[in-house]
Amino acid sequence: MSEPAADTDPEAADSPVEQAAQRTPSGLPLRVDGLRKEFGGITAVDGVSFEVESGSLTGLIGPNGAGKSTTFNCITGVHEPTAGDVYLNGEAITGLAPYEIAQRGLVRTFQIARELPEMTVLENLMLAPKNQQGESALRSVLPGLRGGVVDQEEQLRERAWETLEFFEIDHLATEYAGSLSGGQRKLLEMARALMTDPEVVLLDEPLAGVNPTLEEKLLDRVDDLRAEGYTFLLVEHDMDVIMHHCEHIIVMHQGQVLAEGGAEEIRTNDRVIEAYLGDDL
Amino acid sequence: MESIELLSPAALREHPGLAVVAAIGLLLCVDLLAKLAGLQVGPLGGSLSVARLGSNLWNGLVIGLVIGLAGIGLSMTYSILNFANFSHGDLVSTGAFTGWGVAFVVAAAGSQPLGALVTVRDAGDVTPGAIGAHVLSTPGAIVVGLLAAFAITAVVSLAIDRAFYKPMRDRGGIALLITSVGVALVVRYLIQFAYGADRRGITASVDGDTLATPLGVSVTAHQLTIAVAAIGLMVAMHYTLQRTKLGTAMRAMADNKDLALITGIPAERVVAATWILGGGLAGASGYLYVLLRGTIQFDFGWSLLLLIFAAVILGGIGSIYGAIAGGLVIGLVFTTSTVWISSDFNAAAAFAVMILVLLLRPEGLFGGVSTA
Amino acid sequence: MNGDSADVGTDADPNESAGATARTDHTLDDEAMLRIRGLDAGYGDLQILTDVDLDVADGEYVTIVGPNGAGKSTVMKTVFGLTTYMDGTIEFDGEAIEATPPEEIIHEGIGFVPQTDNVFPGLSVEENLEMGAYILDSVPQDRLEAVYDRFPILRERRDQKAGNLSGGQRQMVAMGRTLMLDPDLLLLDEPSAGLAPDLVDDMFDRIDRINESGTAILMVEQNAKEALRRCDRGYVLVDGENRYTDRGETLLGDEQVRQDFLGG
Amino acid sequence: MSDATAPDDTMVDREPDSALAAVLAAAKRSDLGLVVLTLGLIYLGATLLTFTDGLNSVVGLLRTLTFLGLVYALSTLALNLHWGYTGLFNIGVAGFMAIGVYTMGIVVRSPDPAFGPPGFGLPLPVGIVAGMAMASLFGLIAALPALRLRADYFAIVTLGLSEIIRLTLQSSTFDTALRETLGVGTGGGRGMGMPQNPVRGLFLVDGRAGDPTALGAAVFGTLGEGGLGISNNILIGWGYILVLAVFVVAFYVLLERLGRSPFGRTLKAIREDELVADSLGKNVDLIKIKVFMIGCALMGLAGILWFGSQGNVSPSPQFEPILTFYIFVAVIIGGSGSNTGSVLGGIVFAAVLFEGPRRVGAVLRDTIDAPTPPTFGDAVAAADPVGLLAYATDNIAPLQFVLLGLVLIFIMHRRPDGLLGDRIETAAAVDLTRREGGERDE
Repeated sequence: MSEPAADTDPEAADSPVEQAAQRTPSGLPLRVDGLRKEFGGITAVDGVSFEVESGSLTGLIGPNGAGKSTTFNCITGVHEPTAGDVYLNGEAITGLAPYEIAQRGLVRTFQIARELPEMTVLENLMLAPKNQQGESALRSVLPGLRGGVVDQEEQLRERAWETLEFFEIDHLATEYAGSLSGGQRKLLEMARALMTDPEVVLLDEPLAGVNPTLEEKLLDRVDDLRAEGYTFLLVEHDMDVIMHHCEHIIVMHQGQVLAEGGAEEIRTNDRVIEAYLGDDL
Repeated sequence: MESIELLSPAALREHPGLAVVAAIGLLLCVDLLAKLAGLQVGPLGGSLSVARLGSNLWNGLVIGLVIGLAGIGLSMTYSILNFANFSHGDLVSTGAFTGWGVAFVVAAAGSQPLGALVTVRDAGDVTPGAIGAHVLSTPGAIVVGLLAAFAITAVVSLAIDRAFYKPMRDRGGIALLITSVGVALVVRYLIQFAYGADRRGITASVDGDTLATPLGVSVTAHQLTIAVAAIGLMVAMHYTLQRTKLGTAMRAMADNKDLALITGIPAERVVAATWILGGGLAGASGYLYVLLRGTIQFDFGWSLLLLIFAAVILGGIGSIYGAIAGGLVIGLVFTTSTVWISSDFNAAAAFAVMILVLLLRPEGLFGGVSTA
Repeated sequence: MNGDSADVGTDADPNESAGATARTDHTLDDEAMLRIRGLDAGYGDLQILTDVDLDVADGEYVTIVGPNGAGKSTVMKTVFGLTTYMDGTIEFDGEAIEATPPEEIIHEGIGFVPQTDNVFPGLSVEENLEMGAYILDSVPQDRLEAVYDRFPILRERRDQKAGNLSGGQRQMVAMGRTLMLDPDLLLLDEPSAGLAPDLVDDMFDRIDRINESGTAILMVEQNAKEALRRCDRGYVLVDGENRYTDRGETLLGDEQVRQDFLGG
Repeated sequence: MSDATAPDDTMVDREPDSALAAVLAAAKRSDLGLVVLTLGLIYLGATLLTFTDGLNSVVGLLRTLTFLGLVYALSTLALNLHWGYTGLFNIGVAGFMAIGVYTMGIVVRSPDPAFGPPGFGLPLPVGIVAGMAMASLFGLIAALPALRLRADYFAIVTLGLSEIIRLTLQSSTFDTALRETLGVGTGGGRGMGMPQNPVRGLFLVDGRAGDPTALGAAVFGTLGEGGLGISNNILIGWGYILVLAVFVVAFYVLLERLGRSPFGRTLKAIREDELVADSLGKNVDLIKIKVFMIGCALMGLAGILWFGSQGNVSPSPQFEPILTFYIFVAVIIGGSGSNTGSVLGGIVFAAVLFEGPRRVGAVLRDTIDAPTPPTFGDAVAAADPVGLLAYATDNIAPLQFVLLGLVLIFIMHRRPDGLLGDRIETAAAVDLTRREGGERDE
């Protein structure tokens, strides 16, 4: 977010794309290989493999119970997969703790926004960045070392303000996060996720409960950020959004990948239609 | 069934901590057998008479029954109202004082000043022996006292619920827990205000108190009374929960509150029943505890609370059968731990067992299905 | 109504499918037993339903279909007072019930089978059924027998804990429990969810028979094809709004429905 | 100004109605002002209660109230780090305080068993550091396995641990075992004498009464028995209060700095939602262990400063769980999460709820001219309200705890944020309402 784009026109974001292309490693940002997760004999995810291209917005869809959430949780470290691997920029992150995965550059948002209600919006954002000097208890207390902490805090505050402006919620900066509306919380969550400087952002139904105006704004932001080189994996039930915004769609059904491809491919895929309308395949 | 699975090889592989505990338990059992046989193998063994072990076990059983009885109520409030009730120990005291007040009145009304009797206090030079509170000399008074302990504590519990907990039904377990600490203070110190702070003797000693001595273990009339009363109350409780409509509704609500709601089960009535039964049993157990110990003090229930918690956690919070089983285990740990360690540590040993269970198997030893 | 669904299909005016995007004559406005008008509801400050209208007539079999997250279950939970009601009216037999607390809805003659956690796992099958009749003074033995006749497997398992039953049997316990009061209207939230494929048909057959015995059904289903094939009338809910209603068979053949499910 | 009643109600910032209101308003704006104002009100009340007994009584009561207020403030601050900031429901505070003070005693006491339980005979500062380290170590032992437990289970584990600590310290078997292995003892149920308070040494040579140092002579001569007539011991007590006040300020500064830093921000995040903190790359378990150990070390120090200055410590009744609950009540009164609230909560709890009622009761009792009935039964049986009142005022201690319980219930019902209300402090090392980068040009 070095260049917070006040201008939402995607055309204007050409140069950040180039910048992003340079800093993105050649490997795929996210690759899932043969992922399998069982819960006491029930197989929720059954050998799922897919890849997420750099700078893409990839959609992960499927009817209820298809195994999307379990896949999501296996990638982010909430569940340890029974088998299979997850690679972030070519490095295996399978079975790591959520915080370790987040520190390596994969950050998530939650389906029901999990703001930190008794912290202000700015505090929420300033929590996120990695490797803050002041996260050491000693540094934040000792007189000689605290100076560095304060300097870094000033930089973080500036970045947090810029991020809030980018999401157009800077007028809420000093409000308690708990007092925000549902849609504002969604924006806050995405802003907070970006403050960690992620490579890959996993969005879990970012548009649930968001009104159309805000929905538009959120999607614009995602487009801007993709142009800057961020990679997104999106679980969403709003088909319009999936079909219009994702260049690549992965359809899951009964724990497996049913189909993969572009919007038109998916829309006309009989197997997908059947899965959604509920006939046995 | 669950406890057998608990010790299966697979379960032990998955929980190394549990395996260590099982190994230590096994070692202690081997040691106990060696001690009984009078063998000494290295650090193991020694000597222990069957009579001493028997008396440890019998005493543990009796204390365990009392703790288990108290634990039923704690477990019920935990599963139906969703909070750890820190005032439960003081309900135990409430039952003890009010019940014994009634027992004293029945035993000695007319011959002693009423005020002294109601406040469970020997007046002047009259000793508890003169009041004659003993199941062999005044059986009627002892039984009436037990019933009064149950009834009065049930009413007090219900009143406390209406005054303090009902306005907080929609709040979280921690807020209720903290409130219950406040309630505990109110109840305990009202007891002190009314009954005084001193520890005093209650029961009389009579000849022929020891009824039998199987294997050299002396069984007293009061121990037997406690065992009969506690088991009787537990059976009655079991019957209420399993065979009555309200009891079934209580179990339903402990299982799934939302479903109970849409099934039309009136939540407030079930809550009231929970307090009446849980509070009543707590009061009865306090009364029986005094019968066992022979003395009373305003804060004895509070000091029992952690043992009661230990029993409930051991059995799996929410299960009344677990609470009873947990009470027995805690009682046995309490008394038989003295085979190995100083009696200074018997309460500490019980707490340590509780902490171990929380760390290794927080759902409790006996399943942990949250069914009352 | 399963038996005559084919007739409905052939009887239907072929022109009607074209009118599926508008609200059709099949809406039974004033005579409806359950009338929902302009309903807004959600959870906390999160609004899920916007201006939902819905009717169920006496003895009718109605399903709500729609893509994930459309708010289908929310409609049912709102009828039972389990969500945050925001605006609109819910009437049952002409009586406004939107302010009625959840534990009293059952007195109106409505039963509700939630999608998950719909049995008391620690209670026996029989106790589960008896709880269904809690609001009566005593358990009506004839109703109990009727439920057992409807689901014979439950009679066999009457003393087993419901928590030890299979998914399909639990679903039967849950339905049986609501049938203990012989409700006028039964709300079913995804009764086929989590069932093995061979049990799904069996479950739908049972629901058909419950409807044939006179109980109106309002059902939310993920399995849209099967649900629409069997019901009298279907509603398509998208994004918390009901897009249209029509005969189930009609909707089933509608291209627009397909698009709604997969995005246009 | 004060009587210029503004008819215009639309004025947002109306003038205070009275001078008192103005002072209150000013005090509310400043944390230090609020503390000073509270202390002032408490002093005023205490003075009114005892001024007829003479200066010595007044100063003595103020000393007691201030001492208790400050030691409670110390303990409350430490617990606030656990409960208020991080949401760790630690109800084993008494145990950690006992570990601190007992370790200090054992390290510092003379090795000669002739003077009671022997110790290592090391200097006092070593003992204090060892006490904090040991409390912290016990915190680690408790935290390592227990941090993943639900809050209520965690609470029960810490309470159980604190009882195990108390019962162990009380055990004569443990005492004997220590003497046989390390050559030191705990004194079992009788407890142990505490090393001499160095503050006493400032006033008296070797702490011996009647042998004042130069400073002692000067103070005693002017204020003490040679001057205004205040007892020398009370004056020494005030000397120690100055030390305590320094520690309260030090705790406050330390915890404010911890709280107003990225570290404190992580603590708050853990309190609000652990999964979010985890998902943002924070090592939640490690941070919880750290903060638990820091808090326990501070509890150990608070235990040393409090009970270590009291001559003798014994496991019961000093370190029974009720002590933990007193401290909890103080945190809740002040409003968990606020350090200023903790200081105020500690002071208000100690002076108003803990010490106040019994003083008021004693004064009231003196005004009643009737014998106290020996028991509640007698008091009720006599059906004489004066007798009942006499009984009540003579038995004010239990009533004060009843009041305490009612206050706690009241706060949980009506003011769950504490009596001071919402005083959540911002966790950042810089002022978040300001922005250095200036306005952005759009």
